[in-house]
Amino acid sequence: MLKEGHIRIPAGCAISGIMNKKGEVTSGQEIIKSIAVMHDRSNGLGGGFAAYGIYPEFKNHYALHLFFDDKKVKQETEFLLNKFFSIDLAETIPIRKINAIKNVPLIWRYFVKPKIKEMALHETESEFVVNFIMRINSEVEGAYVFSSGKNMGTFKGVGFPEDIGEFFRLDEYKAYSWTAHGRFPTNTPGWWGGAHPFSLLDWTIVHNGEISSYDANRRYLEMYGYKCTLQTDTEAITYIFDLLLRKFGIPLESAINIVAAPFWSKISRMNPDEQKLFKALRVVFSSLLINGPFSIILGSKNGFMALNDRLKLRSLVAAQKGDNLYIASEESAIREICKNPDKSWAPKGGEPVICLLDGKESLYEFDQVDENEFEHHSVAL
Amino acid sequence: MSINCLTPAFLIERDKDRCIDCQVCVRQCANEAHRWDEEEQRVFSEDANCVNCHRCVVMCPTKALHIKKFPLEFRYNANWTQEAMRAIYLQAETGGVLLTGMGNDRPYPIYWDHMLLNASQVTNPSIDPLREPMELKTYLGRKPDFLKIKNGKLLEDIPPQLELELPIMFSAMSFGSISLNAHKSLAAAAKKAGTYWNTGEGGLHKDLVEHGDHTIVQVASGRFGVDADYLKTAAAIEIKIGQGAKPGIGGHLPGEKVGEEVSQTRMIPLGTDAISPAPHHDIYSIEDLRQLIYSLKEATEYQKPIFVKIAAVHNVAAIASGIVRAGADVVAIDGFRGGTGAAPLRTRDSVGIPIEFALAAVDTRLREEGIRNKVSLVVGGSIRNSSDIVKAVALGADAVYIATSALISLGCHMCQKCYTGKCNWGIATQDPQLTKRLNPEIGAERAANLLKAWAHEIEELLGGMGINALESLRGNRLMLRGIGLTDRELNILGIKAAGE
Amino acid sequence: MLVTIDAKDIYFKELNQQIRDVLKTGVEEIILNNVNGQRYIGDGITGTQSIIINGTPGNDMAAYMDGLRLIINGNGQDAIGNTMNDGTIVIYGNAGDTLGYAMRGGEIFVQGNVGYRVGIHMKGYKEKNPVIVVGGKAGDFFAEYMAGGIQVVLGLDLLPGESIVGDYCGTGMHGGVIYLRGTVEDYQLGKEVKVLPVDQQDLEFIDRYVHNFAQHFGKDYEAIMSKEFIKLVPFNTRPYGNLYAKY
Amino acid sequence: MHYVIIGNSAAAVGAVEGIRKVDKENPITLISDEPYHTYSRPLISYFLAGKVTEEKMLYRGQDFYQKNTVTTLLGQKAIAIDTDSKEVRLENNEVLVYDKLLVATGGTPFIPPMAGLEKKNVFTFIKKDDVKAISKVVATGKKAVIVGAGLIGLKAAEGLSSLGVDVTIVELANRVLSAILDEDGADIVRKHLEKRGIKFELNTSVEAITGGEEAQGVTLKNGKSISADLVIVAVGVRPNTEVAENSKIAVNRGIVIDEKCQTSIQSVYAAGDVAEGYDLIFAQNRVLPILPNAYCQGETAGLNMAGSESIFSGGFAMNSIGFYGLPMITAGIVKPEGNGYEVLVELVPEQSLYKKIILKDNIVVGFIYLNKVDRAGIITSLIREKTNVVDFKEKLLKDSFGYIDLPQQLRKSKLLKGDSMSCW
Amino acid sequence: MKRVYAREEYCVGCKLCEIYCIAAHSKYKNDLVKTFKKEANPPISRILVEESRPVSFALQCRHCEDAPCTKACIVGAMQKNPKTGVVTNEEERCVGCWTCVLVCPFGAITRDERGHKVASKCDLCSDNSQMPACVEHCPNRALVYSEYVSNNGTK
Repeated sequence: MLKEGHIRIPAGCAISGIMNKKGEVTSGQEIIKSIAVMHDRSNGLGGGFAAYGIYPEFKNHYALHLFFDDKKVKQETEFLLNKFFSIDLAETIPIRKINAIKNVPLIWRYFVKPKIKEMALHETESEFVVNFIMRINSEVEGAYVFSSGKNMGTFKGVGFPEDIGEFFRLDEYKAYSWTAHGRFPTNTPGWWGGAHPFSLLDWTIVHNGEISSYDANRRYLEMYGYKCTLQTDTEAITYIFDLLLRKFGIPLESAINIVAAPFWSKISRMNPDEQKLFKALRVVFSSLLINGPFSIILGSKNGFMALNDRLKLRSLVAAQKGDNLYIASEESAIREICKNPDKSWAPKGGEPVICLLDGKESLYEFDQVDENEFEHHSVAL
Repeated sequence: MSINCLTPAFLIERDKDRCIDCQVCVRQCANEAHRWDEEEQRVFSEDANCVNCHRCVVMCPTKALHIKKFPLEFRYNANWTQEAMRAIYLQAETGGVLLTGMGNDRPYPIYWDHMLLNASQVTNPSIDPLREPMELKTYLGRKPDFLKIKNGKLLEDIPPQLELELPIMFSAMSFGSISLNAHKSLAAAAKKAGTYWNTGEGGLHKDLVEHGDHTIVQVASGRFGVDADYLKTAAAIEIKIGQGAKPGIGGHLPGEKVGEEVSQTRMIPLGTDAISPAPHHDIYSIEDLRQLIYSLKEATEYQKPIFVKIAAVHNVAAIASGIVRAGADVVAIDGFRGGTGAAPLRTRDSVGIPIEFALAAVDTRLREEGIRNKVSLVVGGSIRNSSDIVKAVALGADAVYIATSALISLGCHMCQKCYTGKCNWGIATQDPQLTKRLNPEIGAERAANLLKAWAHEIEELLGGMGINALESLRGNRLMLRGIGLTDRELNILGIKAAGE
Repeated sequence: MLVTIDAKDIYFKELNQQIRDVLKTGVEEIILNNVNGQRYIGDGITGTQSIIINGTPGNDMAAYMDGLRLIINGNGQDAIGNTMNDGTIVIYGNAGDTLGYAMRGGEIFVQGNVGYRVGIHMKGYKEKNPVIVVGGKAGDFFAEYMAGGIQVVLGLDLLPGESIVGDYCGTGMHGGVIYLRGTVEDYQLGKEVKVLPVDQQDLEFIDRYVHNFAQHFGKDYEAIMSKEFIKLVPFNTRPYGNLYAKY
Repeated sequence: MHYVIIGNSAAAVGAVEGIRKVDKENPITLISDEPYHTYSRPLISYFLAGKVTEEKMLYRGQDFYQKNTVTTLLGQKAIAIDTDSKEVRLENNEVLVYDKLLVATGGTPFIPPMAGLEKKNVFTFIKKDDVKAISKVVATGKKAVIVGAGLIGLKAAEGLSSLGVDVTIVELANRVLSAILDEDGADIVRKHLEKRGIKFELNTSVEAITGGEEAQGVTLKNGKSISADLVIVAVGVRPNTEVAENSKIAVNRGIVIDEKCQTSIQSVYAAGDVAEGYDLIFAQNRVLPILPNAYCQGETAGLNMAGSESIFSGGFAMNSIGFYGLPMITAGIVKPEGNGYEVLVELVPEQSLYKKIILKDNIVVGFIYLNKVDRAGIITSLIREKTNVVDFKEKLLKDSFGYIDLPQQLRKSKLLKGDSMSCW
Repeated sequence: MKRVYAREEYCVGCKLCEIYCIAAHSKYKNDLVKTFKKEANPPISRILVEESRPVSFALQCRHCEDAPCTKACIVGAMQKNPKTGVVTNEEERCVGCWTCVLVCPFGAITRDERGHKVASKCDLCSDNSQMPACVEHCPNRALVYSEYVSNNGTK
């Protein structure tokens, strides 16, 4: 049986997210309860969580979470890790044994810092880390980096999400932002690495739906050095946002207007300045339109953004109570943990719900982009 | 006078029970394949003159006419076929290069027919294009790598773009090779459908200046009709390097077709031969192309996209890459099945490569070089229907050029005798008795209908794939699967086999 | 007779079995407390009893339902009244997407807003004439493919600049009628739909349902009726008659 | 408003139709000395030959006057007009007061002086009653002399001849149809008729009608005598101006009318054979006793009587006639006299074919089409519109001459009625 | 009124208009084969294609506003229908005097001498159909059946 990376696997899903604007942390219990309500939206072949703010003691380290098929691969990977990073802590990720969770791989985490001498000229630190991850994930058979940000982590595996949450003892972590995913893949045995959230550096994405534009998106991304090794929509969507926000320095709202572009008919009704911008966004980044049904929560250390496709082919509900913002595929998933929100609403197709930590202006704080960089078509990751 | 070994190609059968001797056939056949016999008071056929253009068959009010292949058996010979022998008879007779019209008619594989499209089932919804928004809008032109945006404003304009309501344009056919009414039909249809037509290298007739905003004007080696007004009137300019039917060959419009209107439009004296050299004599190398591209951009103040059209030849991917780097906004590639008014038979049938491969190779190559998004890619060369177009876009094309199918929509029956100037359908002729057979109102309606119908079909196919904007199909090769192809062919096309 | 069921942490399968069992005993009214996310409540049930739901019922509530009366004290989720045949649903809150999909009969009253594709492919058949009345606003693709029945959107408590329906309203509509208490821009309408003023017969109908609505939700009938309604109907019942060329 | 029309033929009918285009209300009274519903005068020869029934001679349907609310006083003759008191006096002394009056009394036979005119079986040939009278005496084998080889005479001859009557025609001129044909044309027609047994005495005239109470023959000025059972005097017609003669209405040869067909007296109009209207070719007023002219004048008069300004720019001589299957159409000047004319001719006597077109200053002023008459109306219209034909003069005689031969612009303006069409 | 207008730019000289006119007025209405093969004396065409290559166009009665034929007709057989504007010849009454031929400025009236002599002319197929046969079968829309609108907008 082929797993993610060997074949493209579409999936239906449930998503949920909770965040506190003030950065106050809560345990994973709530998010587990929330995603559990939507049990029937997944089929036991994938569940996962992303949590921000969980490693305050290592907040300047990259927290790499890895699956290994066996010890030999682990050794091979650690050899490479050691070559490019200084490892300040390596440990197994604590788990609880649960009957429902089977075929557990070796699950390790490493708190690391890049070795500057190994970095290529012009290579930024983040690029260096990404390149390393790409290399492990595409070249080292049996090893998979599934989380790589700072002071955050993703936890995922094959099983229903509520079981995965218990398995990873998420009740023992405290985070200011949680997202969760229950997966309903249609033709996979379920591979731990293929579960969601998908994560790259600080980015995490949980995603519901299957996109029709996948290969158009992928082939565009590949021009910019991304390797879509998992062949999942979630991976491609992550890279799209990484490319637009981090590498191109496109403002978040414009990035949203690229992936969930307004229809031309709507653009034609805009004022001239807007029209010019929106036309340019669609014309230049036409290959990054995400077509087909999706609802996503894109998480970063600064907050998260929930978004629907422009036809709203997937459901998405949001609610707010005090400093907490809630997002879920179904309202009941919110009500389960917040009985009486101050307000609740269904965002429109293409209309983002953005929740940022107080004082933050964007999901991503990017380094100044070298404007000439792309003129030479030599974007290397 | 010696024996002429050429026997008639076609046999005209007249059903006597149906023929009412109305002589419509006689009046309609420019080849004089029908004749009225005053003495017998009835119509007779001259089979030898028949080119099988079907004009008489279509016009016959009682459908009394049938045309068959002339039933003359040659001794079976898999090698020396009738066709091979006829060619020799003709050349023995005349000592001439075999001339033919329209596209390659050899039974080469048609790769479009070896690709199948995807459709959504369950995991994502197909879309009903009749009710849900469906966008075929396409912009052709050079794209920057990224945009500078500040405070919700675009800081730099993007280069000029052609806006197409659907990814289909009419490709270049000159006034001279086709009639003014054919040009009028295509221009009006392009305007109606929100797309573009292409003058070819014969200039822009004064009556069509009003359609300038839907016109791509061509600058070819003969530079016919090219002046500053011509360039400024157009929506875009195309430098023609080559065409699929005759890569590496120039063109030649015989003087007898250079009447008053053609002469004015081409800006050449009445009755002179209009010769297009094989190459542009100011382009002997890629850097010269850049020079021409920029001279045109300068002349039009960088307001118009510059197309460069090449024939699909063996190293087309590398050439296309060079063209992108030379500054073209749009690269147009014409496959070896592309049509022509007149081409040497052996060139037409043996030079070039299929557009499917050329497109796949160019798209892949440009992506490998990271420059695919800089340009738009337009392909042509026997696009026969809307699924060819969908497949082309999935392989990586931004839009397609159609010409043969456009002419068929105007009535062409593919008799392949365009070069005789006796086109009974009023298309490939300048004879006023014949050109009026193409009423441009009807022509425009028919060509626009074709585009409309194809647009609907494209929308249906897109909807089936769960895609509501054409751009999400572009280069989306996952939507294609090959059938009956070798691994090598699948590899070149960059697609998987059906069932994978 | 009245039975109360606490639905807390009961899986939908069990809950719905309980409901069916209780109804068979001749109970006229069931109160479901602490409902949250349980799907399929009332699905496929024929009867005239009432179910009062406290909480947030899950998707596909009242699918194929034939006659029950459902009162929801809370918001509804997606696909309520899917292919419903008869009965009444009163929602004291908002409802999600595809409310009343292919609904053939019965009535749905929603106090607040409804999501995308509401009343999609709703149809009338013989004496059946389904009705949806929405107090607030509707999302995009409202009444898409609508083939019959009646939908009323009241647009109460709209914020300034807010539109009573979204874009593509009535796209593909080929039957039935929509009444809007307010106006729409042309671009919001599907190409198959035209706007007409309401006539006396329309007003009588609107009057009846606004009355019911006001009664259900304790709204001021006069205030609602004081604003003008428009009517949306399809241009014809065969919008795509000329689309195909028979090959 | 009361309209009164004296007369009951083409001009009168034209007037009724003209009035009713504008005024559907006010009464019309029509007076005719003939006791018949309106019938077509030119059909009398057909009637004589039995080719049409009396019913089929009607110029308009039986209900015509009823539908147009016209009061008819048939068989009553108007004898005087008082233009001051606006009165018409009838033979029975009744007086009709009119607001608008049309005199459309037509023509009356011109009878040259000859002895014996008073005898029985001497007829004229312009009215239905003439035919009825003639019919009583004709039978196969009878002999007739017709005086005059003009249109009426020849038509009468054809009619009689077809009934088996032996016909001789006496004509003062050197040819038949001298008013509408030249010698070449007349020759063809005469020969054509002679083949059918009709005999001619040209260049002579009748000196006397011989016989007792009944005519038995004629003696000619050339000394010949011809026996005959009946004599028809068909020399011509002159305007029947009798009713206007003692009024203030100006009468020349006919009643003089202007382009609105009004006479010298306001409110009094005249039309048809009685009137002297404008001739386009001769550029002067002339009596044009032809039916199309009568109708058009009548209609114009009617329109003006009812208050709608209408102008009839004039007519000219034109005739379409045929004898024994030999059709001919002529118009305008057929035998030009004087300078400045150009004549185009195609003559094939053995085929009875003759085409002659007369031009002056590159404008067609007349033509003769004998045998091949198709599309003659195009030439007629060139005359009417005074079209300069210099560009296509050489094509005029072509058998296929048509609009294709006109310059494109002229053709289009005629065929498309202007250059801006809604449909293209 | 609606008339048939010929656009010579698009007339291909096929004469199908004549052929269909004949069939439309034959006793085998619209059946071409029977009209031409069975009818001993098929009707004559009421539309005429004039041709001088490359120019050609079809011409038939213009149904003039002030139709001279109706005024010249000696028997009153030629009438313009006040409602439809169609000029028709009541063939029963027509005596074949050809006065209409004399006055028709378009030469659009032909002599039908097959039996009882009658003037034959276009009747716009008003008995048969909505669309005159010539227009319906013109393969190049060189014949159009439409209202004429003059420069000042009058019909």
